[in-house]
Amino acid sequence: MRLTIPEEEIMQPGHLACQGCGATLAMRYVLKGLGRKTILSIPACCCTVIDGPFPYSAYGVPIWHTAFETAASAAAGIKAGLEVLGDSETTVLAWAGDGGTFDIGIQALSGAAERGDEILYVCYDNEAYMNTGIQRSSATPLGAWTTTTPVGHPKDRPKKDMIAIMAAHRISYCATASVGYPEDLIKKVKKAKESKGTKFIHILAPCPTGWKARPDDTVKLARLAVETKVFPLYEVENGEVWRITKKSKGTPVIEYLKLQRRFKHLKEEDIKQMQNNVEEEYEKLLKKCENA
Amino acid sequence: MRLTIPEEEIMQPGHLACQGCGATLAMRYVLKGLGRKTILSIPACCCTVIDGPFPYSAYGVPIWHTAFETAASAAAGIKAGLEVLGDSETTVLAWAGDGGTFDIGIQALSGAAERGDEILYVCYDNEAYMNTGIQRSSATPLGAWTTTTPVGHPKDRPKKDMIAIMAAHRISYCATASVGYPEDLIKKVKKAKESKGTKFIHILAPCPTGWKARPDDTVKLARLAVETKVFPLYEVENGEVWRITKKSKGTPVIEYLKLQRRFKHLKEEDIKQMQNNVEEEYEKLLKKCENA
Amino acid sequence: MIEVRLHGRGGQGSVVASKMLASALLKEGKWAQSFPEFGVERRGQPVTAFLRIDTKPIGAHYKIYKPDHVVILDPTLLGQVNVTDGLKKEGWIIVNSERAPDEIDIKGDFKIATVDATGIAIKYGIGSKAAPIVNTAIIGALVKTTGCVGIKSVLQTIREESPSKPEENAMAAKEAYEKTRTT
Amino acid sequence: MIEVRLHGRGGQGSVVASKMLASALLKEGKWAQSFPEFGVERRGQPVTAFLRIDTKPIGAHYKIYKPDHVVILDPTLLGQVNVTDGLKKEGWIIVNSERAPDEIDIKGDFKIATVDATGIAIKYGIGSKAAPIVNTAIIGALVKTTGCVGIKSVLQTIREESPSKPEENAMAAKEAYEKTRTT
Amino acid sequence: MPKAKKIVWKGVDDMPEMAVSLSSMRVNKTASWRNLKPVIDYDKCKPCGICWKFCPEPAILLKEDGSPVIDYDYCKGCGICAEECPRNAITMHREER
Amino acid sequence: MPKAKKIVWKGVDDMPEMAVSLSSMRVNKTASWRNLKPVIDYDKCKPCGICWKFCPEPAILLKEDGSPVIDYDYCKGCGICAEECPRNAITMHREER
Amino acid sequence: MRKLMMGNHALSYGAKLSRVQVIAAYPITPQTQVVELLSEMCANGELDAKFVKVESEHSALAASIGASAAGTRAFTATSSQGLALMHEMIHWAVGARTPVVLGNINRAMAPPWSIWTEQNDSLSQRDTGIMQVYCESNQEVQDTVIQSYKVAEKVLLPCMLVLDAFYLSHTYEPVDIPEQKLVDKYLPKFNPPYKLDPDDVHAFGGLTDAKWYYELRYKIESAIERARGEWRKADDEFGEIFGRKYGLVEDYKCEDADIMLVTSGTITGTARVTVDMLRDEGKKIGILKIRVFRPFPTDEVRDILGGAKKVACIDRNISFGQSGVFFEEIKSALYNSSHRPQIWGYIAGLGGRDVTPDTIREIVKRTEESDKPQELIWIGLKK
Amino acid sequence: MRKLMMGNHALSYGAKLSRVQVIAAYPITPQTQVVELLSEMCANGELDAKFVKVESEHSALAASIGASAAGTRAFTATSSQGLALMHEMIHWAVGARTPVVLGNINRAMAPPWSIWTEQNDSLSQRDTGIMQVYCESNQEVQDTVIQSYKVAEKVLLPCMLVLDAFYLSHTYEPVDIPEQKLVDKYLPKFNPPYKLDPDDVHAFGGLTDAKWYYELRYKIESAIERARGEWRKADDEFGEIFGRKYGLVEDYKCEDADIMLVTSGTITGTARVTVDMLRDEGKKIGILKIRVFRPFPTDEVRDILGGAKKVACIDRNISFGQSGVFFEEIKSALYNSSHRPQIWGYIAGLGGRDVTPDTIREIVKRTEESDKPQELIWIGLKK
Ligand SMILES: Cc1ncc(C[n+]2csc(CCOP(=O)(O)OP(=O)(O)O)c2C)c(N)n1
Ligand SMILES: Cc1ncc(C[n+]2csc(CCOP(=O)(O)OP(=O)(O)O)c2C)c(N)n1
Ligand code: SF4
Ligand code: SF4
Ligand code: SF4
Ligand code: SF4
Ligand code: SF4
Ligand code: SF4
Ligand SMILES: [Mg+2]
Ligand SMILES: [Mg+2]
Repeated sequence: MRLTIPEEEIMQPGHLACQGCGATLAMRYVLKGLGRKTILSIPACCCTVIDGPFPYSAYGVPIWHTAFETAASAAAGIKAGLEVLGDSETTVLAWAGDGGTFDIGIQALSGAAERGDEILYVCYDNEAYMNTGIQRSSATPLGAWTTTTPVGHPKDRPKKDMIAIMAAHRISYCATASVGYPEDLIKKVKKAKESKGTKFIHILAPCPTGWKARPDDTVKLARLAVETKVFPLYEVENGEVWRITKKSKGTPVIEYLKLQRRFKHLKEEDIKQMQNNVEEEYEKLLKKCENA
Repeated sequence: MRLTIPEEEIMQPGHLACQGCGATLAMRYVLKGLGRKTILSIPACCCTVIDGPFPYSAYGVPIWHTAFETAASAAAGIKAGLEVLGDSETTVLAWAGDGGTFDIGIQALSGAAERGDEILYVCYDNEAYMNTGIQRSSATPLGAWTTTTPVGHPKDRPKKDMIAIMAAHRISYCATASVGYPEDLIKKVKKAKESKGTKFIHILAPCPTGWKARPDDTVKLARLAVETKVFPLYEVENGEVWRITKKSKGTPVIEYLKLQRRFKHLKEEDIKQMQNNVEEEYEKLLKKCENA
Repeated sequence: MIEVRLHGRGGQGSVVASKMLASALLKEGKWAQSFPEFGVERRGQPVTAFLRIDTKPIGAHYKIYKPDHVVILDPTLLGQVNVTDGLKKEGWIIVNSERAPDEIDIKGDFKIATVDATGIAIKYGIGSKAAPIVNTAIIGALVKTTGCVGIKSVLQTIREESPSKPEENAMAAKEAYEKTRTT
Repeated sequence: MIEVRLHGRGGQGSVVASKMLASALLKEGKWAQSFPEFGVERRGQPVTAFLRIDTKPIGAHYKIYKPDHVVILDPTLLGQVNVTDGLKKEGWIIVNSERAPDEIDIKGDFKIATVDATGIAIKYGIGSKAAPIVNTAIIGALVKTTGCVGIKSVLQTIREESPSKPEENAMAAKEAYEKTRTT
Repeated sequence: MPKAKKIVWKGVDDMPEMAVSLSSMRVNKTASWRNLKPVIDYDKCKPCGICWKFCPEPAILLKEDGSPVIDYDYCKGCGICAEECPRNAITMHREER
Repeated sequence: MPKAKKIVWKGVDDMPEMAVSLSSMRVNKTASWRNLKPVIDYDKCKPCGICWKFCPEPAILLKEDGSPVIDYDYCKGCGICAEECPRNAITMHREER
Repeated sequence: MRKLMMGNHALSYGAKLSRVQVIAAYPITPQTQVVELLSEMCANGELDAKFVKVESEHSALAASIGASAAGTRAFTATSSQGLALMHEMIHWAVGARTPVVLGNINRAMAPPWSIWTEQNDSLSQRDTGIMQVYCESNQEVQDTVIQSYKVAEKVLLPCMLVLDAFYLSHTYEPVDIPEQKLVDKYLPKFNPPYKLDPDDVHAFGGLTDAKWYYELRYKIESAIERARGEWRKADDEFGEIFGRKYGLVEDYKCEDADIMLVTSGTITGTARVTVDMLRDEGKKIGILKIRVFRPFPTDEVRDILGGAKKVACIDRNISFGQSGVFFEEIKSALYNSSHRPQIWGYIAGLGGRDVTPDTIREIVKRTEESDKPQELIWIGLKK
Repeated sequence: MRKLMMGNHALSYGAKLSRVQVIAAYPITPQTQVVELLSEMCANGELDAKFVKVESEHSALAASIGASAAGTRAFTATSSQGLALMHEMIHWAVGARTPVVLGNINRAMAPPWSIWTEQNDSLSQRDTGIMQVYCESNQEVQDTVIQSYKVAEKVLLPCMLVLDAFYLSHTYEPVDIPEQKLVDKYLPKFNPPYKLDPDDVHAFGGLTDAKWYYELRYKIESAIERARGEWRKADDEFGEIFGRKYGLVEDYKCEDADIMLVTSGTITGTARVTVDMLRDEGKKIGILKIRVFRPFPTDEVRDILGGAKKVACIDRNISFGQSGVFFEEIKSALYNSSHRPQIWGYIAGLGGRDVTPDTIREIVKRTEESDKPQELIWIGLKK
């Protein structure tokens, strides 16, 4: 048997993630991709808690727990320190949730990207503020229930297009990834590690608790999101060269939605609309990829 | 004689701008475009000071002076208040400099855009922190001197592409404008006023003090920036439809640079490089415009 | 003052159970205070909830260390968590279990009651078969054993406050009330 | 303690003038404190700068209300700003002007000196013709009239601290020193 | 147009509760900032409004007939009008005093 | 692999000056979270490593021969391994007590 | 109507009863149920308000202030890190004189991360000028929201209402919900002297140099001093209409007390129970509960503690390099007073360390046994 | 070498002499010359440090803290709004025990906008645990940066060094620049007990519940108390090497004084001049200058003020709804002291209102003439 992802486990069991947590899978894969010469900057998010309480830790690499809005700026500071000390080898990994990236942390990230700080920024996206109990973020998809977009008034704004925003910053490398495709994910992590300046990876990490899904469906959901074109896998170099890394099959969106009770209230026409949106967006993405 | 811009002066003289200030021209034009039913939200910037000290004011419409990072969020709050009070007519205008927009205010702006708050956001861009005495911002162009990018080490990062970032937010309307072209500027302001949700206009406003230029060259510089393709005039609808509103002549970049001592240190090859960059960027822009 | 501690797992509704009991007490003109374990709750993780009952307003705000009674929503917790910690002498320990009280492997100076809340919940279709929600059923058992509140107000509360299937939940509580076995 | 106030326009370098004077004083083993008007400075706007001179360290930190001397870098300010405000009796008022001291339209109990600092600055090519920078020249006049510091240390300071054209600036100061006219 | 009266308070009791403006900056005659003075040569001027359009104060008014008048109370002397006038009808002169 | 010793302090003087971790979360046996238990039918298993790959704890180890072993000290019983196993070699069972 | 609710719901009901018009808030543990319930209420029409779902607390308060400036009643709520992130804007709300009401759930500051109760977050705002009121029950929380708007809009200053994480925020207690029409009678519409209005042009907050800035600060100080009287009045009137009142401080059995405890927040209720027990044991103990902390109730503190022999101040907070904040403030208040009891300073309950009747007993005991005041006694420290 | 420099340059030279390794700062009036000069120094190689040109003060401090955690000496500087925006991160630096040094130029808080001096910005941070030192001359500014690193790195706490806007920041004064090798002798390399290092894996600041959070806070308090002694030691050693020392407080002619003034910042120098004049007039006046404010120098304050009959505290700040902060703190410090002089509280100089010898004279006069202390006397208010 040939393993398709690195065998060494950097992240340790005993952590505090819910049963079937996708974020944890993302962390496990990214650390496999980067290796032990990695320092984490983690703002408030589920992964803060998952790592475990003082004086214990699960991730197996040094962690700087930092304020919610400072994943990127703390990482930039750490990197500056390492540079002065002559360490050019260690990857400084800013690791934040969608809330910490799309919302409260976007300014620090944008600033780092503009300065070209040498950091890898990974956003694991579970599409809401999960650590605080499932409130909407700007990554929450249109139509989804959260506690602040209650049934009757589900989210009425589309998901922020974070990759487009980061591509507009013209950083050397950005990519999407999904915990349903660990090989693709780890390849991107390695590519990002080799790239200069600020790099950005956006990982879809299903959250059974927040999506009101079964814990055993996590990986399936992460795959379905890609297959249905809801969350295509692609990468962008220097803000210009767009490339699909995994073709989406075109599985109907309903297959993805029906496993999640956060979409339970959607009516047939809503789902139709969603299917249309997804197709349209995918077309646009393909167009961008033409120049690749 | 037919006036090409509205005659009524909303902004009053007696204000505290430097001789030949481009920001002031921008304010004069934008207010002409919007009319008196306007409320300004102004964060820290030159325009804070220009308006005059308590208990006086120059702009002729209500002004909410607000913290540096809050142009958009304060505007969103004001708008929410007006909505609850049944006023749908008044435009809430968030008015910020490049520092207040590209750097410290980008998060609040990004948040408002995502929520679709009904505000018009205008960034007058003088390409540095002028109010505090000419420090680099992420709008400062590559190669420019500022007090924090001193001669010998001028700015080594390109100007952040703010319109691309806002277009990636898919707001209904964004545009660039220049105080060298008041008619075009005012047309865009009116178009933005008619558009839904968050609108963004990025105005180049030369600053003789910070650019180390002659005060009487302000308008000329604003025109040259466009003619040389350094600052093309265009608009973007819904993040998708890109349209040039004023063709750039292709005047050599040097014509623009030589009037500004902030570029004095540039060598011939730097300028050549800059000319190339400008052409390249303009090509890319034209390509985006093909779909219009 | 009576103090109760409830043991369950994240996602099983122990807090809701304690809150419904408090609501029912309010209906009877009594005073109650209900609170969760203060912390992070994860699906699957053992968690606790608390309830104070009194005939006058409750001003004190501190944790419960010596409960009068303990309720266990998930029998698999028994060997994993020290459920009898601080339990007062002669207090009730109420377990969701198919077994008879004397088959429960806990020793100490307290009284044991059991009820097959899981079975009852499944019977009334509360939650899924893989993850039945037993919090309303277990309430019935607590009412039966301790008498701290009347079954009538409990049933009424359940009907009013259940987020779904109010009638089924009430029936589950009632059945548990009736089927509770004590030592 | 001697206190001096300088009047100029934003961008004309009044603060630099006062700072260079202070530096020169330091060279002579004296103590000095130099500070701008506390506020926003705009190109074109009338502004002021201040200088304190003493033979011992200066600990006090408050504004100057009653200067011993006043220096005016831009003659167009004369009618626009109350330049003699608080000026002490018998103090010097030093004006950048082509005119003779008695042609200067200020009345009061103080002494007037003039020097054509603009002309001198243009002669030495300091600043542009439209906006000559007169701050070094005017220093020469202050030194000449008040003698608060020696011309040698002033010239040395100018050579050391001028951001550009050090020699020309020094020569301008020297020429102004020589050409200052007094009542 | 907002009133442009000078606000004179004796002390704290005369003031509003918070920092709200009560008058226009027109009270501030920025003539004192000017060292160069624009002068219009009306012989050359064929009113086009361009000087008016580009004055950042604004310190140029348009008469009924469209011809420009400089408001020397506010003109700061930036020179833009002179620079932009297509007919070179405006020249800048050093302020005299 | 970081040490996984339980940290026991009597009081403030035993502790480090700031909140630095000194041991691994391996001390925390998450077996107590499990209500469903995965069981591998080694007859069905033709080792492919997929269950190992997708376990979020991770609580599956691979033996020398590539066959998976569940570490029941840490398995939380999420069921992903059972769901993902291409040979249906893993089944979930209610925990008994 | 009496309803069982958690403190976060009481806060939300208070806002609803006050007919807030704009809400701008951001979720944070242990405040989340506030944003959740208010979202729900706005969504289903129960509350006719606009909820701006901002991307950070800094924006939350900036937007609330903007809404207030536009002339609407604005509300926000947060905790710990979120409150700290609002710090600049708290100063803003004060200087701008916008009577926003802010609910803060007391939670310990990171790092290390903690979600448990402690007062350092709110007390770190003591120098901003925002009014501060500490509540000890969910009933008080709900009622205080309504009172806060009453006072805040009278004196044009923001008000922060504070409740302990979990001990109130997540604890279900019976709360009497008053009738809306009575609340409407008590709390008139918000009608500020100036607001953002294109028909009445003003600039707000423009550059102010040394000429008048000082006087504007004096006005803030005068307003917050006036607020002392306004709190008394608002509380009295509340008592008349709703039958409940709270005072700026509460004197519990201080009259004949040998030792007076100074408390705030939920420690008060626990202390009350303990004092009852101690009195049964023959010990004369009383409690001064500080409810309104800004403006500081100097007169009340002098009145009540002036009669004490010994005072034991319990601080669930610490100003590092100084002492507990309540301890510092009451010493300062009593300094120039005619009667000056001895005062002991106890630190207790930081980061959610439970404060039980035993904790209170220990504090009483140590105060009894000591005859020279100590300034920084850490109660329950693991040694 | 003696050089004429503005306070902002003195701050920068202090950082340079301390061989800071990472700088992360954001411009704000009246601090800009600090970022400008340090940018220049980094660009031309005079200073071997990395300057992270962040996009806000929040990020400035976050990055500085990160750099400190990585084991490097980090520096930042700001003022007013910028400091307020850092508030959450100031708490962070304290909790994380990262000895960042922060220069703050005291400037009044908006709104209304002001750029002039006032201490409300820095004093609003008094409950965060950051050490605070108030300087009165540019020489002291430069020297204090070096001392700050010495102490901060000893006790693992951040330190804020404070100077008045314009009165120091923009005022050129002679400053003696010490030789680098002497500074290197005084200030060893930064060597924290734990740092971010992939070869020595630790998580920093993870979730800490009620079990140990309290003890960690106790450690912070212990550290800042230890800092009192460390400041004394660092100052003595500095005096030995460089011939200048400042004390935690300075006693100016207090020995026989009838009235002691309490001052901080540049008001001290002006007061000193005034006291000399008053002494010439036969009045026995002294000054207690507070230099180190956090940790609060309780012993020194008791020692010196304990001998006073009357004390007049001058506050260029106000804690609204309470009083001047220094006033409050010295009352608190003296409360449990054996000798308790009468103390008057004066508010002066807010928002850059000039404090002149006449102001000081008026304060002395009013204190002389009054026999009952007043708590909130606004000096120079336009009535
Ligand atoms: C300044 C601040 N505001 C709010 C919070 C509360 N908070 C902690 S985690 C979190 C949600 C994080 O969401 P996300 O980044 O999506 O990560 P997730 O929890 O979903 O994994 C929030 C709102 C905080 N810690 N700090
Ligand atoms: C939180 C905060 N940080 C810094 C400042 C200082 N500051 C005021 S205006 C300004 C620069 C503004 O730059 P920009 O937005 O480009 O406007 P400009 O002055 O160039 O017109 C800065 C840094 C502030 N007021 N608040
Ligand atoms: S809430 Fe979701 S993201 Fe957070 S630990 Fe649980 S499953 Fe993972
Ligand atoms: S510095 Fe520049 S932008 Fe600011 S007022 Fe002067 S000219 Fe205008
Ligand atoms: S010189 Fe400048 S300010 Fe004066 S009128 Fe002409 S454009 Fe206007
Ligand atoms: S620009 Fe010249 S021609 Fe046109 S109106 Fe002005 S002065 Fe006349
Ligand atoms: S059930 Fe879940 S936790 Fe257990 S081994 Fe399988 S995948 Fe891992
Ligand atoms: S996934 Fe199934 S077949 Fe593959 S190794 Fe695991 S148990 Fe065996
Ligand atoms: Mg999330
Ligand atoms: Mg700018």
